[in-house]
Amino acid sequence: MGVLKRAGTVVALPLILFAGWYVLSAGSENFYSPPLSKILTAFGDTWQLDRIRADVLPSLLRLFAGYLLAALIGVGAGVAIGLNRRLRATVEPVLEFFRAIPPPVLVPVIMLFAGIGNGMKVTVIVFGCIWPILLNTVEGVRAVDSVVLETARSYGVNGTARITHVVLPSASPQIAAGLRQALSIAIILMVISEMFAASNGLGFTIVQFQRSFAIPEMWSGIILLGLLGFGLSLLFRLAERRALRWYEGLRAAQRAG
Amino acid sequence: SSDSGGGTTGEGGVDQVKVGVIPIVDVAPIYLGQQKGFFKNRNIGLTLEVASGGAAIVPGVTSNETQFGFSNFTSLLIAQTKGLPLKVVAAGVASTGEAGKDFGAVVVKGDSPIKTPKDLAGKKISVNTLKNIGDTATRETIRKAGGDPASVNFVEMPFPNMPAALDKGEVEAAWVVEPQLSTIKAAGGREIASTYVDVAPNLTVAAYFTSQKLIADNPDLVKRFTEAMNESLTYADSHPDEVRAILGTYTKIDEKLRASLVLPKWPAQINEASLQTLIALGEKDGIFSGTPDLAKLLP
Amino acid sequence: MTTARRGSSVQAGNPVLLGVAGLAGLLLILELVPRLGLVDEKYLPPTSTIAAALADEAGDPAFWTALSDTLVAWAIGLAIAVGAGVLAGLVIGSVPVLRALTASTIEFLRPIPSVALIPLAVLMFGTAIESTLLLVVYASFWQVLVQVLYGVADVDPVAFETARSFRFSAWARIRHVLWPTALPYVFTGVRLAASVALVLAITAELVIGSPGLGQAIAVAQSSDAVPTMYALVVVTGILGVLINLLARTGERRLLAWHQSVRGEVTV
Amino acid sequence: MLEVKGLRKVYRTGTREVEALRDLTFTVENGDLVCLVGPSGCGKTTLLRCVSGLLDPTSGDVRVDGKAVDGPPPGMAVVFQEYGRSLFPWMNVRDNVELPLKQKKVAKARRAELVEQSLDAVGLTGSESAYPWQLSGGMQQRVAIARAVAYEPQTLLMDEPFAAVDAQTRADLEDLVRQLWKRLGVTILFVTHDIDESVYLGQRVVMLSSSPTVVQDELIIDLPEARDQLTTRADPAFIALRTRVYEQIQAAKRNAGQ
Amino acid sequence: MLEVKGLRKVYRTGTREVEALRDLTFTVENGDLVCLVGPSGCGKTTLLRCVSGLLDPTSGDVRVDGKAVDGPPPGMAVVFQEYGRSLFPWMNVRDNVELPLKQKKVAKARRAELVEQSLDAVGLTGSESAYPWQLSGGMQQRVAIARAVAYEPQTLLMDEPFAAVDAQTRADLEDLVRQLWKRLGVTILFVTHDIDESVYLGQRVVMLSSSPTVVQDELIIDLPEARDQLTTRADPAFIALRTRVYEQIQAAKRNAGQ
Ligand SMILES: Nc1ncnc2c1ncn2[C@@H]1O[C@H](COP(=O)(O)OP(=O)(O)OP(=O)(O)O)[C@@H](O)[C@H]1O
Ligand SMILES: Nc1ncnc2c1ncn2[C@@H]1O[C@H](COP(=O)(O)OP(=O)(O)OP(=O)(O)O)[C@@H](O)[C@H]1O
Ligand SMILES: [Mg+2]
Ligand SMILES: [Mg+2]
Repeated sequence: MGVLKRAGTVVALPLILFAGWYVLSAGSENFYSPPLSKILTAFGDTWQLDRIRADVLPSLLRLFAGYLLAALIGVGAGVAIGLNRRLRATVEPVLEFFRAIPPPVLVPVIMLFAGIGNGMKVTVIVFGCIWPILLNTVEGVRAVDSVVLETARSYGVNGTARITHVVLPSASPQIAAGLRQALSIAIILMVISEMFAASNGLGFTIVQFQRSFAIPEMWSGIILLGLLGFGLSLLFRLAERRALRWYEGLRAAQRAG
Repeated sequence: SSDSGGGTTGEGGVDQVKVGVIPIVDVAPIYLGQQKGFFKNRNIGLTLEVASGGAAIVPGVTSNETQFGFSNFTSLLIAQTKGLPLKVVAAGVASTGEAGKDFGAVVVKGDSPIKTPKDLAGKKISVNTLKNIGDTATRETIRKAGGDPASVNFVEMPFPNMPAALDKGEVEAAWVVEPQLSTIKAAGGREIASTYVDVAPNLTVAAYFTSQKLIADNPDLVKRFTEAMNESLTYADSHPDEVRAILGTYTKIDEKLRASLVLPKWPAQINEASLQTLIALGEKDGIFSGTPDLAKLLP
Repeated sequence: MTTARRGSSVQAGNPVLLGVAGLAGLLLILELVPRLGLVDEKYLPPTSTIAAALADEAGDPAFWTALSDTLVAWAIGLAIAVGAGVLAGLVIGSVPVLRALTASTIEFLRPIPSVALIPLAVLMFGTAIESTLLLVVYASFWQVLVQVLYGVADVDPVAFETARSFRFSAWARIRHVLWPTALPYVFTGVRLAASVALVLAITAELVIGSPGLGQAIAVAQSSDAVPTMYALVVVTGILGVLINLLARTGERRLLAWHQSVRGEVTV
Repeated sequence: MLEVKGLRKVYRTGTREVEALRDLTFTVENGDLVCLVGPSGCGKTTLLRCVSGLLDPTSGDVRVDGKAVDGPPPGMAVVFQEYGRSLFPWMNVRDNVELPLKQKKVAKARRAELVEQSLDAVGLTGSESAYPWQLSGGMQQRVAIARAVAYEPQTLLMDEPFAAVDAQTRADLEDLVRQLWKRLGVTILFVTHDIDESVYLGQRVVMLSSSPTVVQDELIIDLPEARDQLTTRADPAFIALRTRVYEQIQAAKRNAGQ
Repeated sequence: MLEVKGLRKVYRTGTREVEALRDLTFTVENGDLVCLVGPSGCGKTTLLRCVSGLLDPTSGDVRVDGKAVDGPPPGMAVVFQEYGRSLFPWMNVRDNVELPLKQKKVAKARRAELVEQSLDAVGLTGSESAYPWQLSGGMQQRVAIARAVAYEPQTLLMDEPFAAVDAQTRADLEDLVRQLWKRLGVTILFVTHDIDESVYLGQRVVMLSSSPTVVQDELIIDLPEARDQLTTRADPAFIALRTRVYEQIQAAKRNAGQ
């Protein structure tokens, strides 16, 4: 029952929205917004097993590689920057500088250093989705309760222990917010990176559909991106629940008890 | 108001018209025509909207947000097979038809072992768009030279990135157009083949188009646009120095490069025979999902 | 022994000077990388060349028009995204049922790239500013929303119960308890959204061709005007730095009470 | 009238299950001042949170004037044991005290007056514009008390409200509470771990056993209404009462030990 | 030996400026047990944080064994007044107590033993795997005490460590502290607002004035070493001493009032 109800709340709104889309688009003559029925047919025709293997899988691999790298670098650098006021003052303008540069403009520069292979695509993903992780980590680390920090200091909890046992757990709710943000940005950058020098991938395929005016297929690709984002966010939520159990308990609406 | 007629009719009966173009050499005539008043003379107030490619131009034209657009023929043919209601209203740009003196070519690095088109077989070649005019043309070049066109490995990347990619050896050859063609040659690159020339003599590469709806709603406007466009094309074709000058206004190509560019041809006539060849080649390469109907696309 | 030791403002250094030093270091690296031949300066020109191109651009009124076009699109788009994101975040975040119902839809919509929506935007608005706005708002809205949702979840149960026990109205609970708690998260969200909005404004101009810096970059790119292109890119970077400066100033004012800012001022 | 009947509360988180309250029954008449004592961890805070409608009991009933409590009843103020966390760090002391009054729609002039009076009563004049985190622990606790006092509640729930202040301030605050109680006829439920305090303050002392928690004993404090820190505490009747309470709590501990 | 000389601390935030400590001078010999009393907000916590090297004084000196304090000296444990915030909410009780021991590189078996013993001493056996936020206020405070006890420090700073526990538990914990002190020869600086407690526990009581804070008085507690909750507290010498302390604090308040 509980599971059913939970599943119900998950699918209720999407179902309504899709139903609305279906009805509203039913008679659409517009080339660029075809009826949903057509898109769904295209979905079935397009995303067959071999296509998934040939296009979706490589994309996912690049996505995971980029996301994990971004998470590692983002949290690592974020802790260092958050803990050290001077370092923060020094590097923040530089980071802000790079953060404001649009990835499509940056790709050519990355190509100069990373070539045009998977390395380039992973770099682009890292470069785009590291920011929410970095920023949230920095802010989370800055916000660690002063009494907690003083406790750690007074008991000689220093060095790595201070970071792993005190700073990171304390900042983890905000880091989780950054990781969550980054997940969907990583998907977006996966698409953008595949607009350059790619020969397979989900993003590549969608762009090809767009260019060759295969509009229902393009929409089906967008839906697939959405599903992908949703699926990954479920996985993320599971991991988050485990890692932040203490936090959810601490913050749980006590009334529900 | 942008009523069904498309284009806003202002005072004095001047139709305000937007045209989606790409900031490259090919569209110099329309800028020149605008400067010379060929459009104003026909009561057309012209606004040129610069976009990066068809993905942004075609939807604008279909929804009448922009009234005309510029696109290469392969893209237009693909759109036609998909049932987009587009119609060509004027020629866009054409190959010079002279091997070695065209505005588009396959190039390699100066010290590359690739010497002839036949050597391109099995190589990694960059094109700006996959499954489009670039790979059709390059394949045909290889085919004509006796190589295996299927063995080529095409990589998609924007033209401006090609000089660096070629230089760094990321690709072994690049299919480029001006001004990158001149840039690469100036950096020591070698031209292997003028691919457009290999497709068909005097190939019409691109065209100006509009939506069928606008033709139905405001045939007069379309007619005037076509006339103005044709006048512009003819003028540009015969005044290369003015073309080189106008390039300085809407592009950032530096003066030296502007002086040395190979200019394309701008005939007012669309070379239908060359397009038939283009269709045949495209079908051979599996670019189209159906058979394009040229008659439906051409005026 | 009258001087303060650790954490004194003297030792921590002047943040402005440090920031300038950081940027100067970056510029130096960018000057040296091509000069030392690590990359060809044809493709990544040294800082000095870019600076010269930038000076050229600054003399061109068209550049300033482009800059202001971009900034207008950015500002309007960001304002809409932040307003809508904060509102939606507070409402969804404070009503558990809404949160459960919308979670899947939000996760579905978030990863859809704005670039994929370009045809739709052009279809609806052509190359008018609305096209750019649509993309800007779509991309940056989620940044704010997600941050606000996490921020609202961070409310201290004791503080919240205090508000409940004094029978604060729903509005007062949001205004006086949820909002201040979420504010640090909102600031991060706004900082994220500000640069995403800038990125999208420029990308949209680049692809759709609405007038602005992005279009100027596209033109410079396709004209092989490499230094000019980088000069324009540098301008966007500088915009980012300035925007962040603005956000930090606001944060210092509005979050003076918060642990993260508190620690910076007390000695 | 406040009725607590068969109250039971079990905390469940994951696999951990704690029966904080087993079975509590007692009543507090309107205008009563009842002190609650009991060993640490026996469930006093839990009880208070159930009474204030902030926590749903597992079973049993809490009624105010015959109506089942389902959310905080109007005219109630709570001083939380976690005083530090119950102050809003983003507001200065004055705003912290004033905000509930605004919610109660007290007129501006009256608000200013109440805030000033109550801060003065807890000895915090001069700290109005400080933020809570700029105050010492005892000062924070006094802000929380001032907030409740300024609110002029009909029901006042206080959870170890004087734990962080020094002896002298504590005595002053005790008198403040009794004075408020007499002046406004407030119903007060007062949790303390100081036995003397419970006897000095209350009309009645309810003693809780240690877990599993039930009401161990109730004691009517039949001291004269007018109380005084020196004379009352020296009164043999007072001493006898506090010994009673002490013994009961010892008994509670012993029971738990068995 | 712990020397505090001419200690002054001014908090500056924005335009607000608070002179928390004006001029403090006193010494604590190694192995001493000194109690600190003083009115709420007089700067006891501030003093403790300066002594522990967590806070830089505005001027003056803190020396441990002749060396100026510049960061927490090794072998020191602190029980913070904000016990709730000083526990790590992401760790259960056992891990909270064990982490400092790990940092001290105590062997695993010994660690387990110390954790168990200290939790038992504060009466928390059975709550090892609970998270701090699942505990009552008094239980949280006892976890903080257990953590300090398990650490077996050379110097122990305690800031109102028994504020949140009931009378009986408090008495037990007082005896626990004295026992620890005797067993390990720890130097203890103990802040309390309970006058009886300061006299019962300490060898010496240092009384602080209210702001501007100086040392009001120092009192040697010449009670026998072996103390007992019943007999010691009934000892007339004890009563005399506690009256002394009480009077001094009253005097401090009066001075402030003028
Ligand atoms: N959120 C919670 N989750 C799980 N258990 C809890 C929670 N809150 C309290 N408990 C448990 O309930 C019991 C009673 O706690 P409560 O805070 O009511 O005690 P208390 O009487 O107020 O103690 P103290 O005098 O120490 O404050 C304790 O054993 C505690 O561990
Ligand atoms: N972070 C801070 N910023 C500004 N002022 C502060 C800060 N911390 C403490 N103070 C001020 O310093 C003075 C002394 O505070 P402290 O916490 O040391 O008092 P205390 O003796 O521990 O009081 P209590 O017994 O109430 O805990 C108080 O007036 C307080 O307002
Ligand atoms: Mg409690
Ligand atoms: Mg204190």
